[in-house]
Amino acid sequence: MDIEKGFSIFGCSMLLTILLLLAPVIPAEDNPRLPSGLEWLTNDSDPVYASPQAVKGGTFNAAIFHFPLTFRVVGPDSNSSLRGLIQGNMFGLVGVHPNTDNIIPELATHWAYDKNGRTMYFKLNPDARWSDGKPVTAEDFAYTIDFMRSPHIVAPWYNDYYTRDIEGVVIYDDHTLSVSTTKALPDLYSRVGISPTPKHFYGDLDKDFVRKHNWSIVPTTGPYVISDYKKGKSITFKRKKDWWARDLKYFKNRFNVNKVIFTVVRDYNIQWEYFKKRKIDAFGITLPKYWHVKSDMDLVDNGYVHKIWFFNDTPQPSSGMYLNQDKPIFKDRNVRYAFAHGMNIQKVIDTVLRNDYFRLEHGAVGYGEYTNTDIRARRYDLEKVDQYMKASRWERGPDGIWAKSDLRFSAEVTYSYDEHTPRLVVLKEEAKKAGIELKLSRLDASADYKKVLEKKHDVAWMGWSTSLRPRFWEHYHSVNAHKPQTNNITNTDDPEIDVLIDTYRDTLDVEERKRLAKLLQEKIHEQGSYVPTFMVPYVRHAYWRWWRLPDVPGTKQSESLFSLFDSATGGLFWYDETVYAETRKAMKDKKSFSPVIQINQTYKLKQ
Amino acid sequence: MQTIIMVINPLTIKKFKRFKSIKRGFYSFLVILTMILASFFAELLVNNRAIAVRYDGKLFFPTYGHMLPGKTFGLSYDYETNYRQLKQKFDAEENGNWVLLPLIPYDPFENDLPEDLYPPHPPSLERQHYLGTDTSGRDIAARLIYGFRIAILFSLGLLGVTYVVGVSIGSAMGYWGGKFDLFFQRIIEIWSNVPLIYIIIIISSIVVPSFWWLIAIMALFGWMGMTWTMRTITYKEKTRDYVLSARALGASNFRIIFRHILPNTVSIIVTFIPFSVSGGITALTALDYLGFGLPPPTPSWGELLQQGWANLDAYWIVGAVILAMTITLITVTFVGEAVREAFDPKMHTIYE
Amino acid sequence: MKVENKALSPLLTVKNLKMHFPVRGGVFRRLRAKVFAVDDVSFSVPHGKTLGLVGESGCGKTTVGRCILKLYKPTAGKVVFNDRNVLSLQHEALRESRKDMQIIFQDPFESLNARHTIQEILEEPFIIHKIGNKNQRVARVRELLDRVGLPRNSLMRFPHEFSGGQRQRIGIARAIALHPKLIICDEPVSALDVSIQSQVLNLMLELQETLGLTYLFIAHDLAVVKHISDRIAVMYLGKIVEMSDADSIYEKPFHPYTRALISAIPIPDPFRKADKIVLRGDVPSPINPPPGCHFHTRCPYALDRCRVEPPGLKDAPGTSGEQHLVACIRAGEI
Amino acid sequence: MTTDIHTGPGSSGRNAPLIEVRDLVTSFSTEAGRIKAIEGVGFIVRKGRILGIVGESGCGKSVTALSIMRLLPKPSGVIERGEIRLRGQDIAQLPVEGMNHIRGRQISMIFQEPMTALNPVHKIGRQLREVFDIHRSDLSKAQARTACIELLQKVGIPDPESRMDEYVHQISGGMRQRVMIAMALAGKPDILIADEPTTALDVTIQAQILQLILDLQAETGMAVIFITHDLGVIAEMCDDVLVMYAGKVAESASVKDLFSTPKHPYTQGLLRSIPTLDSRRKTILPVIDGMVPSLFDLPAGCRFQNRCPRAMPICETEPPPLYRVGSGHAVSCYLYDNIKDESAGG
Repeated sequence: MDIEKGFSIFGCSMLLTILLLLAPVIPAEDNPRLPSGLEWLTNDSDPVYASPQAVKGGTFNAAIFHFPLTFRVVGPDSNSSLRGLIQGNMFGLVGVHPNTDNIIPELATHWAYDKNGRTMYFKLNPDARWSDGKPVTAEDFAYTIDFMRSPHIVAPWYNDYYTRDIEGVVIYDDHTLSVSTTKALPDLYSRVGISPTPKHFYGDLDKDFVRKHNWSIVPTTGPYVISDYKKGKSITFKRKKDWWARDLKYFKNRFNVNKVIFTVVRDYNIQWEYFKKRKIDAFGITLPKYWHVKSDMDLVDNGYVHKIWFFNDTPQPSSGMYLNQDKPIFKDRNVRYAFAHGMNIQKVIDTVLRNDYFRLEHGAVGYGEYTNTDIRARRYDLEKVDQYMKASRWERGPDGIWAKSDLRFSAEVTYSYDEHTPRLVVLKEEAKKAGIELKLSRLDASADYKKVLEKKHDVAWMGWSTSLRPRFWEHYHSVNAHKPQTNNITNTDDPEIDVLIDTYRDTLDVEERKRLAKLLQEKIHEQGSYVPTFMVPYVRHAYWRWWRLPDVPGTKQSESLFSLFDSATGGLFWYDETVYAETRKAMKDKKSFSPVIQINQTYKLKQ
Repeated sequence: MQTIIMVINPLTIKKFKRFKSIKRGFYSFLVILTMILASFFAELLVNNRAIAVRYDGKLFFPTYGHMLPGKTFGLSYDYETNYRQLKQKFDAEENGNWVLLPLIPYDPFENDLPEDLYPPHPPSLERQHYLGTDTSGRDIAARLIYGFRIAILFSLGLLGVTYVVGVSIGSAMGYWGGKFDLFFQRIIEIWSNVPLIYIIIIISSIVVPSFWWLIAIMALFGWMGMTWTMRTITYKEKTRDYVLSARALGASNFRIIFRHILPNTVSIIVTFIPFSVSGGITALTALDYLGFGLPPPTPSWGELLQQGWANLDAYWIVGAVILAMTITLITVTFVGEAVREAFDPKMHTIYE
Repeated sequence: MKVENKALSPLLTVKNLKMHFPVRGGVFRRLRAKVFAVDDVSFSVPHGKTLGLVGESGCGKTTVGRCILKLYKPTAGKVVFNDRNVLSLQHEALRESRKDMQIIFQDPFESLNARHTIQEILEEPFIIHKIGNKNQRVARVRELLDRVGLPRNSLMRFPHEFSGGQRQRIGIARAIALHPKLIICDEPVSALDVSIQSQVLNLMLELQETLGLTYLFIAHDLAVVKHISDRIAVMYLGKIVEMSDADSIYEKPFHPYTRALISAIPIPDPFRKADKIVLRGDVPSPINPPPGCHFHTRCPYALDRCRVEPPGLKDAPGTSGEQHLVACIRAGEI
Repeated sequence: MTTDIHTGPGSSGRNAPLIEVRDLVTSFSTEAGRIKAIEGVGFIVRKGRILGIVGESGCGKSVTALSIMRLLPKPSGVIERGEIRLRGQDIAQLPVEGMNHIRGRQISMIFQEPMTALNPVHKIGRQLREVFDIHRSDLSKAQARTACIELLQKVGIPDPESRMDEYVHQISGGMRQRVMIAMALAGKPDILIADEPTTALDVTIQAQILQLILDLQAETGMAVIFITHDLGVIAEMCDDVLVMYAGKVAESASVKDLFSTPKHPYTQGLLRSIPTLDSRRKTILPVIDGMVPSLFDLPAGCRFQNRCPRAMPICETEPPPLYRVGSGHAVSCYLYDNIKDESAGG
């Protein structure tokens, strides 16, 4: 999963089809020798987060919006919602514990670091099997490199990544291998913890690959495999009865459901109706409208359907208002601070957002030890606005808006989602009280993005997606300032920040990186070019009561409590047959249970 | 007798009288006229600024002037006075100060978001949201009225531009004919086939269309109708003897077009106006509804309609817009029918 | 008569006037055919006299009138007015010349702009030619009203408030506003009621006398034309077929068409039911006029020669000096 | 007030009137209120006779015709009063369905402007056949076509077969009028109303059409009501004349009586003012001064009083009745008040 994130980090730009010299995979009979003095590591001491009460059984019904155009996970048309599900069942060498962030075993039982900082050695679990019963060997990892570099898969981005970033795989024996990147990187395991590809299944690739494997059911290493599908209608995944990892420490009591059926339902509202009719077993109701209004129904009052609000602790998108410091009014730090104090984010949360969203304090929340928890976003404070503006010798004009010579404190806010208009109109009216005029400019999403990347905005209302670790170079380094098509949309250009960013990027020392990340967050806060807005650090579900969750129903990283296949956070829930029978009977008899609306704050961020 | 007396052609007077006698159309005209005039003074009817404030013996009229900060009236803040609160305060104090608020004491942009209540709020007499609020807590009545003003100005502006262009090109085509006519005929045929909605979608994805932008775009693709009509009328008029006699007197082309032909086409053009107006309103509403119209937070019927559909439980949103649209379009149509009947009565005679 | 004619040099001379209208069609307006509306017409009108131009609809008489004013641009020929060729005049000179030539139209409703008051209508000639200030213009307009016998309170009224006869008076007033020398009268009374026709004819005669006007009087009603004209030209399909003094053309018409025309006039006298010459068939289309004598298709006396040989306009038998011209090869025999 | 126009000495007894109009009043609503376009019009038409109605525009001659045909524009035109007796049956208030049986079969009408009276999008043959379909549904398709061709031949259209397939705009004005006449005659009507049928035509064509109507009348023996403003046409065509002025009958007489001894000052003035080929050129014509009064603003007494050279005080107050001044000759003028016993006001 981390690799997936890694992909999306780089997925944003560049690259031509560079099909390069295939790095030669060293033949097995001439096995190289492992370097001596390797320190083999494993992790069997972190806490288990699955429930010991969990039992196997039941069928889980879920919905997808579209039937995929192919079952392939690479190549044309493979970017569907199903890809995530199939890849969930493609385990990597190692995983990350969702609560401790430590490396835990997946297909590898042990791992070791090379001194060069770009190679890791792995010992494979000898029990690991493909779903067709074939053992997983080091060959399958070497094959991943061949596969991903092949022009026949028609996936230029993978071709490039596996050539430019991954140097190669070295096989030492059937169950020992090493994976190297082309340069030393922090969080190396996230790059080299690759998944195997079943060589015995694909064989030699040819031009027909794309067509031939459109509907191939590829063997998996994870707990489930596709057992059946009706094109355009549904896909069924079946649990492997004797899955090789079922009794391993971190996988025990997980992935309990026998069968998962994904039915195509093209509309969210209709999916909700399906849920109410028991055709879907659990439903995400994070949206305020669903949590507060739509799920305010008899099924919940009668206790047939339970509701849960689970706070997680995942990296939060850095949504907010990005001030373009190349614009005259925002060159002055006081004005930027005043702007931040003029934004009544809390009022938006309290009213339009029904108090469901949380104030985002800065741009790197949810990154665990990389997050500086001392920073507080600037609150709506008219006195401070006054103070800062007067410090810079601005005065309120006849319309109440601050002005200074030919400048007027008026900024155009560009945004692209219609649903955000109600939030912005509240901000706009409140800003008026602070003497700031906001002009709203809603653009089509791509036009908005283009305008912002061309640095033509005053204030960009947007958010950057999350990554494994906080990132600063793209957004705050001066090399990316004052020029189009870079992500430094605040045009931050500060020598001190530059130095910090460079060091943060270069060092491989984890502790140093954590320190620098926190320091950078502070410096950026001081810069005042970004007004953080909201975060949604939780998930909310409605589910039929015969579905059971562990006492702590999810992990820090859980983005869904009914995640099915995710190797780190998925498959924690189980089916309770007794409760099912009891509920069905009660429904028939029109008896009700006491309603259950659970709020779990185990991982709620301290505010 | 040297004074130039404006003489209105009694034929025109007759037409107006005839129009007046068509009761349904005439009353609709009065209704729509009142609505338009009222909307022009909407600031006095619908506003969060008070019409008048008496404070410490002085009178204030905040409606059209500069912003008056709260401190003006002894309040603690620097931003614009909240007159509703001021009124409550003065009423409570009973020391001779008073505030006169407009009928609907809300601005179309103002979010009225009381604690513990989430918008949209249903209609409430107590809070003076007579038609409720929208999803951002803005008063629907206020937005309807200001939205109406914008829609009517938009459609009048659009009408002005399309008519000026259409009448000029059309009468030139009809008057000069020949290659000029032929050229523009082909241009119009090609131009008419450009799908307007796509153009607007494309343009509005590049720029935020402002009021004049939108008029310009709509006019750019909307002038052809009037051009055809004008071409035909001019073609007919220019061969009439009064035009020939003006030419025989030595009148210039300019004089013939502006003194003779155009005034004679007015009564025909007039019959198109009401329908153009309602067309303009509908067009703007449709564009706003689709999100390609005027940028938020401009008060707009289309945007309200869109909110209404998205929140059908908040029946008052969709109800208010549909009611407003119905009243406006029906009255304008009645006016249009009456104008047509008054200006072109031939159409209404049948033989047994 | 002869002496008079020679003493006076003609005010207007039309020589070999031709007007061929193109007929266009299709998307690109290609030339499809030509309408031979006026085909080689010559005549002259002396100062102070009236030439009547008669013929049936489509014979080209109206076109002749409009060509003289250069409202149409003739294909060929000359229009010499006051010793200048009108057709070669451009812009200002043309505008200037229009002061001296005016036109009265058939339909008094059509020829007055319904949106203008009588004052505006009558003032317009002065405005166009920048004559006088507002006061002077108003004074002139009132004079005009007096002259054509309209009440002075007509100034602020509009054309539709007047009867047909009064409207025609307004048209006449406008025509004489600039003291023209020549007025083209294009069927000025044919749209009027019988009892009004004579009023207008009287007015025109009176004006001719007092103002020394020269008329080209275009009409289809022979009785009316005869009443007002000194000389009469009969047109048929774009050509003049006979031209003579008003009296002699009625007394002794040479051309069979003229004879038929005269005979066809209904006479308001039930006791004089003369034998009528009823012509066969219709007037052929001017787009494709018959060869030879245009009239041969309807002529009861047509010979084979008539079908091929266009007869020239020549002195009628027994006349000379262009007193009585006729275009018929059998002029003397029939 | 009805004027019995005798169809000549000795014929009145055995020849019953085909159509008899009595005291007809037709009004129109305008913005300025209702006006009476005709008031108290009455006449009789007998078989085989041609009645001319003459008068200036607005005198009510066309309204009279339209009233008889019941083709007044709705809803503004209404027959307010009076009788229109067709062979004794009053059709003044007959329902539309009833009129449909009368129109075209018993009374037909031709109009001034054949171009507008014919449908420009249909072929001539089709329009003619339609008339047969309405009135002679017993005919087969082929028979109808033959009948059409015969009819066209009868009205003097050369090469009728090919004309059947032409459109209105392809034929000349005279031919159009012939087609109109053919259509009017298709139902073999007893009465033909011709409303200024030659006004739009050239003199030589007018002569043809007038001759045609006379020939057809002689052949079929139908009665004709001929409306015109041209006294010359009246003199040539008609047996009897009705002179109308401002919505009322001024004088009615046989053609010969009217032209030889016009009684009404209006008739007299009219006859004098027309220039004829015999009148002296370039002389001032005797005229009737002034204008026809507006129907909106009619004088109280005689409607001609403001133009009448012989007006008397009584003319200003009382509308004159119709006085009989000779056999079949009546006039509405006080000058003839002394011949009281011959008053035809009954």
